[in-house]
Amino acid sequence: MIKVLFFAGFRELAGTDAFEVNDDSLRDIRELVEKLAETLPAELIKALKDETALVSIDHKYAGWDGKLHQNAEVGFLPPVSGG
Amino acid sequence: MIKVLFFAGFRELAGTDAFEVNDDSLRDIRELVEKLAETLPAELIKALKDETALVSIDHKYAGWDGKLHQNAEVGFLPPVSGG
Amino acid sequence: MVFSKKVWVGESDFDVGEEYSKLLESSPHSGAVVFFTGLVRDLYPTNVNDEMVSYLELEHYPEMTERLCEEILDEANQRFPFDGATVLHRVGKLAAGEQIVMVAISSRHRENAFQAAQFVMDYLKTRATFWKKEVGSKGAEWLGVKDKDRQAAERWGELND
Amino acid sequence: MVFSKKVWVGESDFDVGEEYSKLLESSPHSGAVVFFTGLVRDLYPTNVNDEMVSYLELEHYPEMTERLCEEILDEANQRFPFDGATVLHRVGKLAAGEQIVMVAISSRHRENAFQAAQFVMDYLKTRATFWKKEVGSKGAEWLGVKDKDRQAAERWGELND
Repeated sequence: MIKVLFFAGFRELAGTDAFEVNDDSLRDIRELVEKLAETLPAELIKALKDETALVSIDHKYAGWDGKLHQNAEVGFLPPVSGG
Repeated sequence: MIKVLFFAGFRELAGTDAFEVNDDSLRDIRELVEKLAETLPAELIKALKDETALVSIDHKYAGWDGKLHQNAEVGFLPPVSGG
Repeated sequence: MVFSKKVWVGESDFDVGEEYSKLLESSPHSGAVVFFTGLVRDLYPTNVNDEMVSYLELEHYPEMTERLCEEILDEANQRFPFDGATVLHRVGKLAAGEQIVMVAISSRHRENAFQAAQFVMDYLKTRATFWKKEVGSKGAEWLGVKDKDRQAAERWGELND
Repeated sequence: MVFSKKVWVGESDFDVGEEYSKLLESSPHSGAVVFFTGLVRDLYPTNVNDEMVSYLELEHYPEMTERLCEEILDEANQRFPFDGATVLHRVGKLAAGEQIVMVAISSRHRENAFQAAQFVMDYLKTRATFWKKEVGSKGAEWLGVKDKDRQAAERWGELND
Protein backbone atom coordinates (compact mmCIF):
# COMPACT_ATOMS: atom_id res chain seq x y z
CA MET A 1 0.00 0.00 0.00
CA ILE A 2 1.22 3.47 -0.88
CA LYS A 3 -0.14 6.54 0.87
CA VAL A 4 -0.43 9.56 -1.41
CA LEU A 5 -0.82 13.10 -0.05
CA PHE A 6 -1.88 16.16 -2.02
CA PHE A 7 -1.11 19.68 -0.83
CA ALA A 8 -2.45 23.15 -1.59
CA GLY A 9 -3.59 23.52 -5.20
CA PHE A 10 -3.03 19.83 -5.86
CA ARG A 11 -5.42 18.96 -3.04
CA GLU A 12 -8.07 21.18 -4.56
CA LEU A 13 -7.62 19.61 -7.99
CA ALA A 14 -7.68 16.11 -6.49
CA GLY A 15 -10.71 16.85 -4.35
CA THR A 16 -8.98 15.06 -1.46
CA ASP A 17 -5.89 15.44 0.66
CA ALA A 18 -5.02 11.74 0.83
CA PHE A 19 -5.37 8.72 -1.37
CA GLU A 20 -4.30 5.11 -1.00
CA VAL A 21 -2.95 3.01 -3.83
CA ASN A 22 -2.96 -0.76 -3.40
CA ASP A 23 -0.62 -1.87 -6.12
CA ASP A 24 2.70 -3.30 -5.01
CA SER A 25 3.98 -3.53 -8.56
CA LEU A 26 4.58 0.23 -8.80
CA ARG A 27 8.31 0.87 -8.84
CA ASP A 28 8.70 4.63 -8.98
CA ILE A 29 6.88 7.98 -8.97
CA ARG A 30 6.48 7.89 -12.74
CA GLU A 31 4.53 4.63 -12.55
CA LEU A 32 2.55 5.89 -9.57
CA VAL A 33 1.38 8.94 -11.53
CA GLU A 34 0.30 6.72 -14.45
CA LYS A 35 -1.69 4.68 -11.96
CA LEU A 36 -3.29 7.79 -10.44
CA ALA A 37 -4.27 8.91 -13.95
CA GLU A 38 -6.71 6.00 -14.12
CA THR A 39 -8.92 7.45 -11.40
CA LEU A 40 -8.00 11.10 -10.67
CA PRO A 41 -8.88 14.22 -12.72
CA ALA A 42 -6.82 14.84 -15.87
CA GLU A 43 -6.21 18.42 -14.76
CA LEU A 44 -4.50 17.17 -11.59
CA ILE A 45 -2.34 14.69 -13.52
CA LYS A 46 -1.26 17.46 -15.89
CA ALA A 47 -0.33 19.67 -12.92
CA LEU A 48 1.64 16.86 -11.23
CA LYS A 49 3.67 16.50 -14.41
CA ASP A 50 4.51 20.20 -14.57
CA GLU A 51 8.22 20.81 -14.17
CA THR A 52 7.64 23.13 -11.20
CA ALA A 53 5.92 20.39 -9.18
CA LEU A 54 7.88 18.62 -6.44
CA VAL A 55 7.54 15.13 -5.01
CA SER A 56 8.56 13.62 -1.71
CA ILE A 57 8.96 10.01 -0.59
CA ASP A 58 8.87 9.46 3.17
CA HIS A 59 9.28 13.21 3.81
CA LYS A 60 12.37 13.64 1.64
CA TYR A 61 12.40 15.39 -1.69
CA ALA A 62 12.54 12.82 -4.47
CA GLY A 63 12.73 12.85 -8.24
CA TRP A 64 10.49 11.39 -10.89
CA ASP A 65 12.60 8.22 -10.66
CA GLY A 66 12.29 8.02 -6.85
CA LYS A 67 11.84 4.36 -5.84
CA LEU A 68 8.69 3.26 -4.04
CA HIS A 69 8.41 0.64 -1.35
CA GLN A 70 5.76 -1.01 0.77
CA ASN A 71 3.97 1.64 2.94
CA ALA A 72 5.77 4.56 1.33
CA GLU A 73 4.27 8.01 1.94
CA VAL A 74 4.35 10.06 -1.26
CA GLY A 75 3.70 13.80 -1.18
CA PHE A 76 2.76 15.75 -4.29
CA LEU A 77 3.90 19.29 -3.67
CA PRO A 78 3.07 22.35 -5.75
CA PRO A 79 5.74 25.06 -5.96
CA VAL A 80 6.27 26.24 -2.38
CA SER A 81 5.46 29.77 -1.23
CA GLY A 82 6.35 30.14 2.42
CA GLY A 83 8.11 32.96 4.19
CA MET B 1 37.36 83.84 17.90
CA ILE B 2 37.43 80.21 16.89
CA LYS B 3 36.04 77.49 19.17
CA VAL B 4 38.00 74.26 18.99
CA LEU B 5 36.59 70.95 20.29
CA PHE B 6 38.55 67.78 20.95
CA PHE B 7 36.87 64.37 21.11
CA ALA B 8 37.76 60.96 22.51
CA GLY B 9 41.50 60.25 22.31
CA PHE B 10 42.22 63.78 21.10
CA ARG B 11 40.55 65.18 24.22
CA GLU B 12 42.75 63.02 26.40
CA LEU B 13 45.89 64.12 24.55
CA ALA B 14 44.83 67.78 24.71
CA GLY B 15 43.90 67.56 28.36
CA THR B 16 40.75 69.55 27.59
CA ASP B 17 37.60 69.15 25.54
CA ALA B 18 37.44 72.77 24.33
CA PHE B 19 39.87 75.52 23.48
CA GLU B 20 39.44 79.04 22.20
CA VAL B 21 41.73 80.65 19.65
CA ASN B 22 41.66 84.41 19.32
CA ASP B 23 43.40 84.99 16.05
CA ASP B 24 41.28 86.25 13.19
CA SER B 25 44.12 85.94 10.70
CA LEU B 26 43.80 82.12 10.55
CA ARG B 27 42.40 81.17 7.18
CA ASP B 28 42.08 77.41 7.22
CA ILE B 29 42.43 74.25 9.32
CA ARG B 30 46.08 73.91 8.34
CA GLU B 31 46.88 77.34 9.79
CA LEU B 32 44.78 76.62 12.87
CA VAL B 33 46.76 73.45 13.61
CA GLU B 34 50.04 75.37 13.31
CA LYS B 35 48.66 77.89 15.79
CA LEU B 36 47.59 75.12 18.19
CA ALA B 37 51.09 73.66 17.98
CA GLU B 38 52.38 76.73 19.81
CA THR B 39 50.56 75.81 23.02
CA LEU B 40 49.26 72.24 22.89
CA PRO B 41 51.22 68.96 23.34
CA ALA B 42 53.31 67.77 20.41
CA GLU B 43 51.75 64.32 20.69
CA LEU B 44 48.29 65.81 20.08
CA ILE B 45 49.47 67.82 17.08
CA LYS B 46 51.04 64.71 15.58
CA ALA B 47 47.76 62.82 16.06
CA LEU B 48 45.71 65.63 14.49
CA LYS B 49 47.94 65.43 11.42
CA ASP B 50 47.46 61.67 11.05
CA GLU B 51 45.67 60.80 7.85
CA THR B 52 42.93 58.94 9.73
CA ALA B 53 41.92 62.04 11.71
CA LEU B 54 38.82 63.97 10.65
CA VAL B 55 37.92 67.62 11.04
CA SER B 56 34.61 69.44 11.08
CA ILE B 57 33.73 73.09 10.67
CA ASP B 58 30.34 74.11 12.03
CA HIS B 59 29.28 70.46 12.34
CA LYS B 60 30.11 69.51 8.76
CA TYR B 61 33.05 67.35 7.77
CA ALA B 62 35.79 69.55 6.32
CA GLY B 63 39.19 69.03 4.80
CA TRP B 64 42.62 70.36 5.73
CA ASP B 65 41.88 73.32 3.46
CA GLY B 66 38.49 74.02 5.08
CA LYS B 67 38.01 77.78 5.40
CA LEU B 68 37.61 79.36 8.82
CA HIS B 69 35.43 82.33 9.72
CA GLN B 70 34.59 84.43 12.75
CA ASN B 71 33.03 82.23 15.48
CA ALA B 72 33.59 79.00 13.60
CA GLU B 73 33.29 75.81 15.65
CA VAL B 74 36.04 73.38 14.69
CA GLY B 75 35.91 69.75 15.79
CA PHE B 76 38.97 67.52 15.79
CA LEU B 77 37.68 63.98 15.41
CA PRO B 78 39.66 60.76 15.83
CA PRO B 79 38.65 57.83 13.61
CA VAL B 80 35.04 57.06 14.53
CA SER B 81 33.98 53.78 16.12
CA GLY B 82 30.23 53.77 16.63
CA GLY B 83 27.71 51.06 15.98
CA MET C 1 29.97 25.51 14.79
CA VAL C 2 27.62 24.45 17.59
CA PHE C 3 24.67 26.78 17.82
CA SER C 4 21.41 27.12 19.67
CA LYS C 5 18.47 26.32 17.42
CA LYS C 6 14.74 26.96 17.74
CA VAL C 7 12.26 26.04 15.01
CA TRP C 8 8.52 26.33 15.46
CA VAL C 9 5.57 26.09 13.05
CA GLY C 10 2.05 26.69 14.24
CA GLU C 11 -1.05 28.85 14.26
CA SER C 12 -0.45 31.14 17.20
CA ASP C 13 1.17 34.55 16.96
CA PHE C 14 4.65 35.29 18.28
CA ASP C 15 6.12 38.18 20.23
CA VAL C 16 9.22 39.65 18.65
CA GLY C 17 10.53 41.23 21.85
CA GLU C 18 10.18 37.98 23.76
CA GLU C 19 11.88 35.96 21.03
CA TYR C 20 14.71 38.47 20.91
CA SER C 21 15.27 38.10 24.66
CA LYS C 22 15.22 34.30 24.46
CA LEU C 23 17.68 34.28 21.59
CA LEU C 24 20.06 36.53 23.53
CA GLU C 25 19.81 34.26 26.57
CA SER C 26 20.74 31.29 24.42
CA SER C 27 23.79 33.04 22.96
CA PRO C 28 25.30 35.27 25.65
CA HIS C 29 28.55 35.93 23.76
CA SER C 30 26.94 37.37 20.65
CA GLY C 31 27.54 40.97 19.70
CA ALA C 32 25.10 41.17 16.79
CA VAL C 33 21.52 40.11 16.23
CA VAL C 34 19.67 40.29 12.93
CA PHE C 35 15.93 39.84 12.95
CA PHE C 36 13.62 39.48 9.99
CA THR C 37 9.84 39.45 10.15
CA GLY C 38 7.48 38.98 7.23
CA LEU C 39 3.92 40.28 7.47
CA VAL C 40 0.78 39.95 5.37
CA ARG C 41 0.71 42.99 3.12
CA ASP C 42 -2.65 44.56 2.38
CA LEU C 43 -2.02 44.96 -1.33
CA TYR C 44 -0.38 42.53 -3.74
CA PRO C 45 0.02 44.55 -6.91
CA THR C 46 1.44 41.70 -8.94
CA ASN C 47 -1.31 39.19 -8.15
CA VAL C 48 -5.08 38.99 -8.34
CA ASN C 49 -5.43 42.26 -10.27
CA ASP C 50 -3.86 44.69 -7.81
CA GLU C 51 -6.66 44.16 -5.42
CA MET C 52 -6.64 44.34 -1.66
CA VAL C 53 -6.03 40.98 -0.11
CA SER C 54 -8.57 39.98 2.50
CA TYR C 55 -6.42 37.29 4.05
CA LEU C 56 -3.89 34.57 3.39
CA GLU C 57 -4.28 30.88 4.01
CA LEU C 58 -1.08 29.07 4.84
CA GLU C 59 -0.59 25.36 5.02
CA HIS C 60 2.43 23.09 5.28
CA TYR C 61 3.56 19.47 5.29
CA PRO C 62 4.21 19.04 9.00
CA GLU C 63 6.41 15.94 8.71
CA MET C 64 8.71 17.83 6.34
CA THR C 65 8.74 21.50 7.33
CA GLU C 66 10.43 21.52 10.70
CA ARG C 67 13.16 19.18 9.49
CA LEU C 68 13.69 21.27 6.34
CA CYS C 69 13.91 24.44 8.46
CA GLU C 70 16.52 22.80 10.66
CA GLU C 71 18.50 21.66 7.64
CA ILE C 72 18.43 25.19 6.23
CA LEU C 73 19.74 26.52 9.55
CA ASP C 74 22.51 23.90 9.61
CA GLU C 75 23.51 24.82 6.09
CA ALA C 76 23.47 28.54 6.94
CA ASN C 77 25.65 27.86 9.98
CA GLN C 78 28.18 25.96 7.90
CA ARG C 79 28.49 28.89 5.54
CA PHE C 80 28.21 31.77 8.01
CA PRO C 81 28.96 30.44 11.50
CA PHE C 82 26.73 31.97 14.18
CA ASP C 83 25.73 31.39 17.81
CA GLY C 84 21.94 31.14 17.80
CA ALA C 85 19.00 30.96 15.43
CA THR C 86 15.23 31.14 15.67
CA VAL C 87 12.77 30.31 12.90
CA LEU C 88 9.07 30.75 13.55
CA HIS C 89 6.48 30.27 10.81
CA ARG C 90 2.76 30.59 11.18
CA VAL C 91 0.13 28.61 9.29
CA GLY C 92 -3.65 28.97 9.04
CA LYS C 93 -5.69 32.04 8.16
CA LEU C 94 -3.77 35.32 8.44
CA ALA C 95 -5.23 38.78 7.89
CA ALA C 96 -3.43 41.83 6.47
CA GLY C 97 -0.88 43.18 8.93
CA GLU C 98 -0.42 39.87 10.76
CA GLN C 99 3.00 38.36 11.26
CA ILE C 100 3.83 35.31 9.11
CA VAL C 101 7.44 34.47 9.68
CA MET C 102 10.38 35.41 11.85
CA VAL C 103 14.03 34.54 11.34
CA ALA C 104 16.60 35.70 13.87
CA ILE C 105 20.33 35.07 13.99
CA SER C 106 22.75 36.01 16.75
CA SER C 107 26.48 35.99 16.14
CA ARG C 108 29.78 37.56 17.14
CA HIS C 109 29.88 39.92 14.19
CA ARG C 110 27.15 41.51 12.15
CA GLU C 111 28.24 40.31 8.72
CA ASN C 112 27.50 36.64 9.43
CA ALA C 113 24.21 37.49 11.11
CA PHE C 114 23.04 39.47 8.06
CA GLN C 115 24.25 36.84 5.60
CA ALA C 116 22.78 33.91 7.51
CA ALA C 117 19.40 35.62 7.96
CA GLN C 118 19.17 36.35 4.25
CA PHE C 119 20.27 32.85 3.34
CA VAL C 120 17.65 31.30 5.62
CA MET C 121 14.88 33.52 4.23
CA ASP C 122 15.83 32.76 0.63
CA TYR C 123 15.77 29.03 1.27
CA LEU C 124 12.62 29.12 3.38
CA LYS C 125 10.90 30.76 0.41
CA THR C 126 12.12 28.25 -2.14
CA ARG C 127 12.69 24.95 -0.30
CA ALA C 128 10.47 24.66 2.77
CA THR C 129 7.08 22.96 2.30
CA PHE C 130 4.77 25.90 2.94
CA TRP C 131 1.97 27.03 0.66
CA LYS C 132 0.21 30.35 0.64
CA LYS C 133 -3.17 31.20 -0.81
CA GLU C 134 -4.19 34.80 -1.34
CA VAL C 135 -7.88 35.37 -0.84
CA GLY C 136 -9.31 38.64 -2.14
CA SER C 137 -12.73 39.94 -3.08
CA LYS C 138 -12.25 38.82 -6.70
CA GLY C 139 -11.08 35.31 -5.97
CA ALA C 140 -8.36 33.19 -4.48
CA GLU C 141 -5.00 32.09 -5.82
CA TRP C 142 -2.28 29.73 -4.65
CA LEU C 143 1.06 31.44 -4.96
CA GLY C 144 4.10 29.73 -6.40
CA VAL C 145 7.76 30.53 -6.03
CA LYS C 146 8.31 34.05 -7.32
CA ASP C 147 11.04 34.49 -9.91
CA LYS C 148 12.86 37.00 -7.75
CA ASP C 149 12.81 34.59 -4.79
CA ARG C 150 14.22 31.83 -6.98
CA GLN C 151 16.93 34.21 -8.20
CA ALA C 152 17.65 35.28 -4.62
CA ALA C 153 18.13 31.64 -3.61
CA GLU C 154 20.28 30.87 -6.64
CA ARG C 155 22.86 33.49 -5.71
CA TRP C 156 24.00 31.25 -2.84
CA GLY C 157 24.93 28.41 -5.18
CA GLU C 158 24.03 24.80 -4.59
CA LEU C 159 23.02 23.42 -1.23
CA ASN C 160 25.47 20.90 0.19
CA ASP C 161 22.93 18.11 0.23
CA MET D 1 10.51 57.88 -1.43
CA VAL D 2 8.86 59.44 1.61
CA PHE D 3 9.55 57.41 4.71
CA SER D 4 8.98 57.58 8.43
CA LYS D 5 12.21 58.35 10.28
CA LYS D 6 13.23 58.06 13.91
CA VAL D 7 16.73 58.86 15.14
CA TRP D 8 17.67 58.93 18.79
CA VAL D 9 21.00 59.13 20.64
CA GLY D 10 21.14 58.96 24.41
CA GLU D 11 22.07 57.10 27.55
CA SER D 12 18.94 55.14 28.33
CA ASP D 13 18.30 51.59 27.14
CA PHE D 14 15.71 50.73 24.47
CA ASP D 15 13.13 47.97 24.17
CA VAL D 16 13.35 46.07 20.90
CA GLY D 17 9.78 44.77 21.03
CA GLU D 18 8.42 48.26 21.62
CA GLU D 19 10.49 49.79 18.83
CA TYR D 20 9.34 47.06 16.47
CA SER D 21 5.68 47.84 17.24
CA LYS D 22 6.20 51.56 16.75
CA LEU D 23 7.98 51.03 13.46
CA LEU D 24 5.12 48.85 12.20
CA GLU D 25 2.59 51.49 13.24
CA SER D 26 4.50 54.09 11.25
CA SER D 27 4.58 51.92 8.12
CA PRO D 28 1.35 49.91 7.94
CA HIS D 29 1.85 48.78 4.34
CA SER D 30 5.21 47.11 4.90
CA GLY D 31 5.57 43.37 4.46
CA ALA D 32 9.13 43.03 5.71
CA VAL D 33 11.05 44.31 8.70
CA VAL D 34 14.78 43.88 9.27
CA PHE D 35 16.18 44.62 12.68
CA PHE D 36 19.78 44.82 13.73
CA THR D 37 21.02 45.20 17.28
CA GLY D 38 24.62 45.50 18.38
CA LEU D 39 25.61 44.55 21.92
CA VAL D 40 28.72 44.89 24.04
CA ARG D 41 30.59 41.61 23.69
CA ASP D 42 32.35 40.24 26.74
CA LEU D 43 35.54 39.36 24.89
CA TYR D 44 37.41 41.28 22.23
CA PRO D 45 40.03 38.89 20.93
CA THR D 46 41.61 41.42 18.57
CA ASN D 47 42.15 44.19 21.12
CA VAL D 48 43.73 44.64 24.51
CA ASN D 49 45.36 41.20 24.54
CA ASP D 50 42.29 38.97 24.27
CA GLU D 51 41.16 40.08 27.65
CA MET D 52 37.64 40.32 28.98
CA VAL D 53 36.23 43.79 28.55
CA SER D 54 34.84 45.32 31.70
CA TYR D 55 32.81 47.98 29.93
CA LEU D 56 32.72 50.38 27.01
CA GLU D 57 32.58 54.13 27.15
CA LEU D 58 30.80 55.75 24.24
CA GLU D 59 30.78 59.41 23.42
CA HIS D 60 29.61 61.43 20.42
CA TYR D 61 29.48 64.92 18.94
CA PRO D 62 25.85 65.74 19.59
CA GLU D 63 25.56 68.59 17.08
CA MET D 64 26.76 66.23 14.34
CA THR D 65 25.53 62.73 15.12
CA GLU D 66 21.79 62.96 14.75
CA ARG D 67 22.10 64.89 11.50
CA LEU D 68 24.66 62.40 10.14
CA CYS D 69 22.35 59.51 11.07
CA GLU D 70 19.49 61.18 9.24
CA GLU D 71 21.67 61.76 6.19
CA ILE D 72 22.69 58.11 6.19
CA LEU D 73 19.03 57.09 6.31
CA ASP D 74 18.18 59.45 3.45
CA GLU D 75 21.00 58.04 1.37
CA ALA D 76 19.92 54.47 2.16
CA ASN D 77 16.37 55.33 1.15
CA GLN D 78 17.52 56.74 -2.18
CA ARG D 79 19.36 53.52 -2.94
CA PHE D 80 16.92 51.00 -1.44
CA PRO D 81 13.52 52.69 -1.05
CA PHE D 82 11.73 51.69 2.15
CA ASP D 83 8.79 52.78 4.30
CA GLY D 84 10.18 53.34 7.77
CA ALA D 85 13.49 53.47 9.64
CA THR D 86 14.62 53.63 13.24
CA VAL D 87 18.16 54.32 14.43
CA LEU D 88 18.88 54.29 18.16
CA HIS D 89 22.40 54.64 19.51
CA ARG D 90 23.41 54.69 23.13
CA VAL D 91 26.28 56.63 24.66
CA GLY D 92 27.87 56.56 28.11
CA LYS D 93 29.16 53.60 30.07
CA LEU D 94 27.93 50.22 28.80
CA ALA D 95 28.70 46.86 30.37
CA ALA D 96 29.10 43.51 28.56
CA GLY D 97 25.77 42.26 27.25
CA GLU D 98 24.19 45.71 27.06
CA GLN D 99 22.59 46.98 23.88
CA ILE D 100 24.52 49.67 21.99
CA VAL D 101 22.74 50.26 18.72
CA MET D 102 19.57 49.35 16.89
CA VAL D 103 18.80 49.85 13.22
CA ALA D 104 15.41 48.79 11.89
CA ILE D 105 14.00 49.12 8.40
CA SER D 106 10.47 48.33 7.23
CA SER D 107 9.67 47.97 3.56
CA ARG D 108 7.42 46.26 1.05
CA HIS D 109 9.93 43.57 0.19
CA ARG D 110 12.66 41.97 2.20
CA GLU D 111 15.53 42.64 -0.18
CA ASN D 112 15.46 46.42 0.33
CA ALA D 113 15.04 46.06 4.08
CA PHE D 114 18.12 43.84 4.31
CA GLN D 115 20.19 46.03 2.00
CA ALA D 116 19.21 49.29 3.68
CA ALA D 117 19.86 47.94 7.18
CA GLN D 118 23.34 46.78 6.17
CA PHE D 119 24.08 50.04 4.39
CA VAL D 120 23.05 52.06 7.45
CA MET D 121 25.16 49.93 9.79
CA ASP D 122 28.21 50.16 7.54
CA TYR D 123 27.94 53.95 7.36
CA LEU D 124 27.14 54.36 11.05
CA LYS D 125 30.39 52.54 11.79
CA THR D 126 32.52 54.61 9.44
CA ARG D 127 30.87 58.05 9.17
CA ALA D 128 28.86 58.89 12.28
CA THR D 129 30.66 60.80 15.04
CA PHE D 130 30.68 58.17 17.78
CA TRP D 131 33.74 57.02 19.70
CA LYS D 132 34.12 53.87 21.72
CA LYS D 133 36.64 53.14 24.45
CA GLU D 134 37.22 49.60 25.65
CA VAL D 135 38.04 49.40 29.32
CA GLY D 136 39.52 46.14 30.59
CA SER D 137 41.51 45.06 33.59
CA LYS D 138 44.79 45.69 31.74
CA GLY D 139 43.99 49.13 30.45
CA ALA D 140 41.77 51.18 28.20
CA GLU D 141 41.88 51.82 24.48
CA TRP D 142 40.00 54.06 22.08
CA LEU D 143 38.90 52.04 19.08
CA GLY D 144 39.27 53.32 15.56
CA VAL D 145 37.52 52.26 12.38
CA LYS D 146 38.22 48.57 11.86
CA ASP D 147 39.59 47.56 8.47
CA LYS D 148 36.72 45.21 7.85
CA ASP D 149 34.20 47.96 8.66
CA ARG D 150 35.93 50.29 6.23
CA GLN D 151 35.87 47.58 3.57
CA ALA D 152 32.20 46.89 4.31
CA ALA D 153 31.39 50.57 3.77
CA GLU D 154 33.50 50.77 0.62
CA ARG D 155 31.48 48.09 -1.13
CA TRP D 156 28.57 50.56 -1.45
CA GLY D 157 30.66 53.02 -3.47
CA GLU D 158 30.72 56.73 -2.85
CA LEU D 159 28.08 58.58 -0.89
CA ASN D 160 26.08 61.04 -2.98
CA ASP D 161 27.18 64.02 -0.94
